[in-house]
Amino acid sequence: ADVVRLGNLKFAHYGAIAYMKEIAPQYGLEIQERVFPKGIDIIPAIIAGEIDAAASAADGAVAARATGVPVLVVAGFAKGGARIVGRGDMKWSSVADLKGKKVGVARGGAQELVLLAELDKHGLSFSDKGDKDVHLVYMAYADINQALLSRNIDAMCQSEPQSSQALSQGFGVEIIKPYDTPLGEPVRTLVITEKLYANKDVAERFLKCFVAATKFFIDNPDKAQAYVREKMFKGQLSDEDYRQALENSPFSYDVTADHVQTTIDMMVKYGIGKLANPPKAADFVKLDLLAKARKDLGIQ
Amino acid sequence: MGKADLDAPGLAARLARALAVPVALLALWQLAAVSGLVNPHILPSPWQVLRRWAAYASPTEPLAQGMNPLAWAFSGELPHDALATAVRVAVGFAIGAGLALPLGLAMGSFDRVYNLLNPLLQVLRPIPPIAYIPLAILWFGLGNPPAYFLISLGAFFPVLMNTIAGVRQVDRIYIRAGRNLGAGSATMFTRIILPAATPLILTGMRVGVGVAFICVIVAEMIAVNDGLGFRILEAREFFWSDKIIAGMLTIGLMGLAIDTCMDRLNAHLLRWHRGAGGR
Amino acid sequence: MGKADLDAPGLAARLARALAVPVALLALWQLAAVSGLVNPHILPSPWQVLRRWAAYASPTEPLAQGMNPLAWAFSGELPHDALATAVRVAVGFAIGAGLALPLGLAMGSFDRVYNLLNPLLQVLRPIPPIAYIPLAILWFGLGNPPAYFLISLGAFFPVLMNTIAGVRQVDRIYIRAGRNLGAGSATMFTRIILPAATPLILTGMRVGVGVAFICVIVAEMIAVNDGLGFRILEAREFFWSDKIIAGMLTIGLMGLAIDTCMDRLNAHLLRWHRGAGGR
Amino acid sequence: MSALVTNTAPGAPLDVVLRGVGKRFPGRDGEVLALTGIDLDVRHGEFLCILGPSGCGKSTLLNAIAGFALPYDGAITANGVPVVRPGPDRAMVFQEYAIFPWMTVAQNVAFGLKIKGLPRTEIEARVDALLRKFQLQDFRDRFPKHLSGGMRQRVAIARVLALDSPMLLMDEPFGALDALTRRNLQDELLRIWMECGKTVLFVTHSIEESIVLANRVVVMTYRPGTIKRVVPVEMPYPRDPASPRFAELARELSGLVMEEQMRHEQAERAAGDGPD
Amino acid sequence: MSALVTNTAPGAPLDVVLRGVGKRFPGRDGEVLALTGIDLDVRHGEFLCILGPSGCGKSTLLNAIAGFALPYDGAITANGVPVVRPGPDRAMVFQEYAIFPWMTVAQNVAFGLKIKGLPRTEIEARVDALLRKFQLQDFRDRFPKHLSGGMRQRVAIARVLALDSPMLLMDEPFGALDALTRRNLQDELLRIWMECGKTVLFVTHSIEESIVLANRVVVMTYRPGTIKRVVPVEMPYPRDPASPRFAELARELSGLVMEEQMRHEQAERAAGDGPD
Ligand SMILES: Nc1ncnc2c1ncn2[C@@H]1O[C@H](COP(=O)(O)OP(=O)(O)OP(=O)(O)O)[C@@H](O)[C@H]1O
Ligand SMILES: Nc1ncnc2c1ncn2[C@@H]1O[C@H](COP(=O)(O)OP(=O)(O)OP(=O)(O)O)[C@@H](O)[C@H]1O
Ligand SMILES: [Mg+2]
Ligand SMILES: [Mg+2]
Repeated sequence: ADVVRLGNLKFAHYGAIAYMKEIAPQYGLEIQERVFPKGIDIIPAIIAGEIDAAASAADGAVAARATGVPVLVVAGFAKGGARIVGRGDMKWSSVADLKGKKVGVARGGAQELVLLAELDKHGLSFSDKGDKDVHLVYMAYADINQALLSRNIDAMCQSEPQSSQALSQGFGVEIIKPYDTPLGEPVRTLVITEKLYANKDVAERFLKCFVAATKFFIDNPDKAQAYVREKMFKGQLSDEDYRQALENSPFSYDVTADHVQTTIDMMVKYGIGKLANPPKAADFVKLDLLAKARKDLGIQ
Repeated sequence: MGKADLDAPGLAARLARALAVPVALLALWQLAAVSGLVNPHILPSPWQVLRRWAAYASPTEPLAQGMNPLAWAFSGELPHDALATAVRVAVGFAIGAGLALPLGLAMGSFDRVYNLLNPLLQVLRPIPPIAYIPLAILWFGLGNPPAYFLISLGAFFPVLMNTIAGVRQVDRIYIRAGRNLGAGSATMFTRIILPAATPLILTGMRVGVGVAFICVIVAEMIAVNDGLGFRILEAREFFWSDKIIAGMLTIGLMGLAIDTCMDRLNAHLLRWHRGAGGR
Repeated sequence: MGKADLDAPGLAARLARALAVPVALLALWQLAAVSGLVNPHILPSPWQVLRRWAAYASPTEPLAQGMNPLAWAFSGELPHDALATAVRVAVGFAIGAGLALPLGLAMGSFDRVYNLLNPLLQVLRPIPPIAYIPLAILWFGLGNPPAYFLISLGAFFPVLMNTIAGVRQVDRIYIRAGRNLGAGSATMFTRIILPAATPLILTGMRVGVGVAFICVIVAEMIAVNDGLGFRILEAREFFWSDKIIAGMLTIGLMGLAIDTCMDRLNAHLLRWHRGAGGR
Repeated sequence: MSALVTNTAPGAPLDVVLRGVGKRFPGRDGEVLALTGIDLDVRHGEFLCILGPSGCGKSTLLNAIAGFALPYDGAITANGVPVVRPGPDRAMVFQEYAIFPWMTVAQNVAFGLKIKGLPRTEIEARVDALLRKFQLQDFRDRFPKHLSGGMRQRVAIARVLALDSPMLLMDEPFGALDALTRRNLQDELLRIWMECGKTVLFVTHSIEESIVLANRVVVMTYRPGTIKRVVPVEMPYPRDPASPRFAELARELSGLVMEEQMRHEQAERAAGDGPD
Repeated sequence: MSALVTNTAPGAPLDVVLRGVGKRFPGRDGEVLALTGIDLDVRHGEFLCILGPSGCGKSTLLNAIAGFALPYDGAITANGVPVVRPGPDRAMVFQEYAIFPWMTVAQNVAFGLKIKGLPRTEIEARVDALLRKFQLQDFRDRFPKHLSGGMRQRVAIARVLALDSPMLLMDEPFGALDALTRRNLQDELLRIWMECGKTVLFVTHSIEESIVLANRVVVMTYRPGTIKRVVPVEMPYPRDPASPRFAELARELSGLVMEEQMRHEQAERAAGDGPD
């Protein structure tokens, strides 16, 4: 079988990507999964030639491309995955309530992007120095919940499954799912190297495998949940957390060049990722493989 | 023999003494947890940690027929993680200390070598291991090799610094005596400088092991799927405080075990030493 | 005076010697970069790093009217970051070493204290600072206080271990002499045990500074928005290899500066020492 | 030096009382009996010399009185109280000097005085006087590593004399000194002893030195270390090595020491001889 | 001990040649001139004793020949080659013993032999014989911290004698020994010297010892250290301390040493006196 080395993210309750390795033999592939705790660590692995394909946020793919890493966006595997959560002991009605508050967020990710877009939309200025309407506090994903819990911040724009946990453990309440900006729901993308893309036959089978895995998960939510909870998390993720997380971040196949282009534009606008020479979405979003795979498998 | 007994109290007594402070702290912690003074999400009660620890250490599957019961008993996540981390620390430490020791001996002994290499090493020393991750992946790929690199980097500098200092503080009278008795460089190193510098080198090794443990958690960020550091990072992502603490304590106990061995080694290697004991 | 000159070569000569190895390495690196042997995304050429460094160090805004030119010259990102990190390391190190020193003296001198505290400390020692982040936030909130906590934790153990070892290797003849001359515990510590243990304690401090630098990057994860560690993490997020390396080198040079001071201090404090030099 | 009397009246109080004192060092194969069954009284103001073969336990005996390396078998009393710790009332000159390498010569000598809390000017004056007496004034600000062996020994002696302690324990204090310096310091020590009424226990290898200095000479046996004989020296000070009584005493003492050495050597030979 | 001749014929080759040798130690206020203008020839097989006040430079002189603390002013040749490094052809007994605390007594004595690469059995035999000779056999597996001062000194001497080096540099090797052990070791040293035709440079503070041992006695001056006088001792071995010639020589030497001491003391007094 042809070997494809796949970089996956650790807190990936988006189990479809992980599930690919289970069904890979059907497509004449052997998928070796490498799990990374942070998306940024995948990029050097790609450069070092250790990884052929990766699950990554759209902004991560943009940042990689902007630095000249030869990756292509070939599909989107999940949507959403962001939530603005406020302290459970405070009253929240809208994003406007964030004025004068400390808001925690992880730097450089989709969560920051949508947060800034929301603040902008509500006419709030922001900085990380505490001298504007909203005081941004940059931290690692894991630490943001901690800080909210110990009331060192007032609100956060958090990823999944952390935001679901904040809700289920009762120290956070949802303010909004921040998808009503020009960006819409942020998409997580599947990227492959140009080298793999050039190897058309393998790339096609890889995409087919991806589509099949995702379809299986969409069609069999119970089996998907069982796989994620038992195989990936060994029973340590609660049903409730899984359901909530998935609700805010469903499986999908699609991504559009427009969405990626909007992401790039907004990143430039808010200075996220401080892109030196922003790439053009059309140059690296290649959806032909995905279309072919969907067609072959008969999925609309 | 009453005196000998006083000098070497029974194992039970020593254990009791060693456990006094930790047990007291645990009691305090349990009290704080029960009284609701601390948020259980951040600092769960010792009891809860213990339960989580037990779950973490127990086999995940029931004993299957025909399976070796011993293998089964150690089939849990924790034994597997602990072993993986121990191996990484051991290999990384062996490489780091193995390079630092001869280099330290050379730098401590020859001012020329010291002056040549010291500026470079001092520039490299404070650079945090996390910053080396991209280079580690580039040079060593994924999995264990970059982990060894990062851990050995962490262990390297304490051993190096203490070896240099150890060599430099050897009383020159012994060096003179050795040279006068005809010792060549090799003999000087192995039979005079090394033993005379042993107190400091051993201390450097103990500190080095500690730093290696600090680094293993960074190292286990890079595409490995087991190890205590990996598990702590994972638990952090999911905000499982009890499992974080269980992992921390496991690392701590591993460190204690290593340290106890080091203490023994120390006492044996320095049995000639007329130290401050028995004043 | 020809001999004195030999002993203390001119600043230029010493500088040349100190820079020989780094410059050679830089040349090699530039060569590798130019020849395309290494990927410029991960290891950009020294020249590129230098340009990024200059940009990082330069003022971000043009000199405004009425502004103090000196203040302006240091208004860039890098001077600000370097200062922030230096202050954090200094405060954290001062706390860590300030606690470790008396504790180490006590543990080295009194077997009872050692036996009581050692197991606990050895369990705590290998626990990686990153695992303390939740507790640090819980206890100290955000910003600088938890950073001080984490850094002092890192500096604490090397200083402690070396102080204990330093005290234990004091030849008991000096302790006997001190007690015979009527020294009380305070005098024993300050005038006999401390100076006799100085070689090891200083080495512990040097290692401790190194570990503090390792920890500052972890500490600067927690909601601070300046400092070299913060900047490296930020650059990592954006995958700016040249800025990562610029940050690493800045940390390295800061470390070197500190180490040079330590070397001076060392030479001064140990001028009585009949070490291995001048054999 | 013109005093002609010894300082010890039979009625003087007992400064040191040893009863059945012994010391066992744990060894790999059984214990080493360094001292055993030592009974000794030292009167206030007495000058006692201790002679004996190398390794017989002289340093161990001084350590016992000084309060080091506790515990000992038997009972040890010094200055009227049981010895449970070291103290400046029993100032000791160590066989290995034990001057502090991290202090200058002057700091070493001043150390005990600072602890006593004397005023600065008085310390300076005393230290200056002592350094001059010991011909160390040119080295006052030097560290011990710059000194010769004899100079280090003199620093060690000066450091202890500065204390002006009522009892001096001296373990071969003049071993590294040249003949003349040695003689000068012997005179100096006798002068101090007589003027200040100190009690001195003095280990030496020189039979001549012991006769020049001591009220009584204790000769020790080797393995186990016991007291073989106590020889009173009832000559007036200063003592003339050319006098017949001096020669007679020297013969007696050297006979005792040699006898002990012989006994020991024969025992060794009997025990340890293979086909050599 | 029955040889009656000295080992040095006038025609024997020169083992040590010093020409204008000097040593300056850098000090805080200027240099200390420890040695200056030393001219000395030592013939092969000669036994030379060095006498002088404490701090006059005796150890420095031995260090110069042994090749330590280089560089020196002037020219130093030993065994026909300029001295540029230490070596086992000039085995030294240090004033501070310098036995390795991390080796047992036997390991210390065997150290030089192992370096020479002798077969194991021969090393064992030699070490055993030496330990017995020095009455250390009971302590062969002990570490130095368990030894008395005199035992340590004996280990240091045994370690050097084991080497069987053609030249011995001994810095007060018998300082910590009791009278009888000292006499025995003096005899032993003389025996070895005569039987093996070694060249010995021997620092001592004892005028008597120097007359018992030496072919020639070098008396040194203090500050700066120079050679004041070289006194030949032309008595046959073994030498009788009771003989008139012995007494005469002792008087002469002690006169020289004392003169030096006086000169020095007066200089000190003239230089250093305030209103005392
Ligand atoms: N710390 C120790 N451990 C074990 N044995 C020891 C220790 N100290 C001394 N001894 C032994 O005790 C005996 C007496 O030693 P001590 O130092 O009192 O002798 P000494 O009479 O002072 O000899 P010297 O004249 O050579 O200094 C020796 O046999 C020595 O080996
Ligand atoms: N390392 C050094 N640095 C500075 N001065 C030194 C050093 N070593 C020796 N000296 C000085 O050199 C002089 C001679 O010292 P040396 O040790 O040769 O004397 P010595 O004759 O052996 O005396 P002693 O009989 O007391 O051992 C002394 O004044 C001493 O202070
Ligand atoms: Mg002794
Ligand atoms: Mg000397």
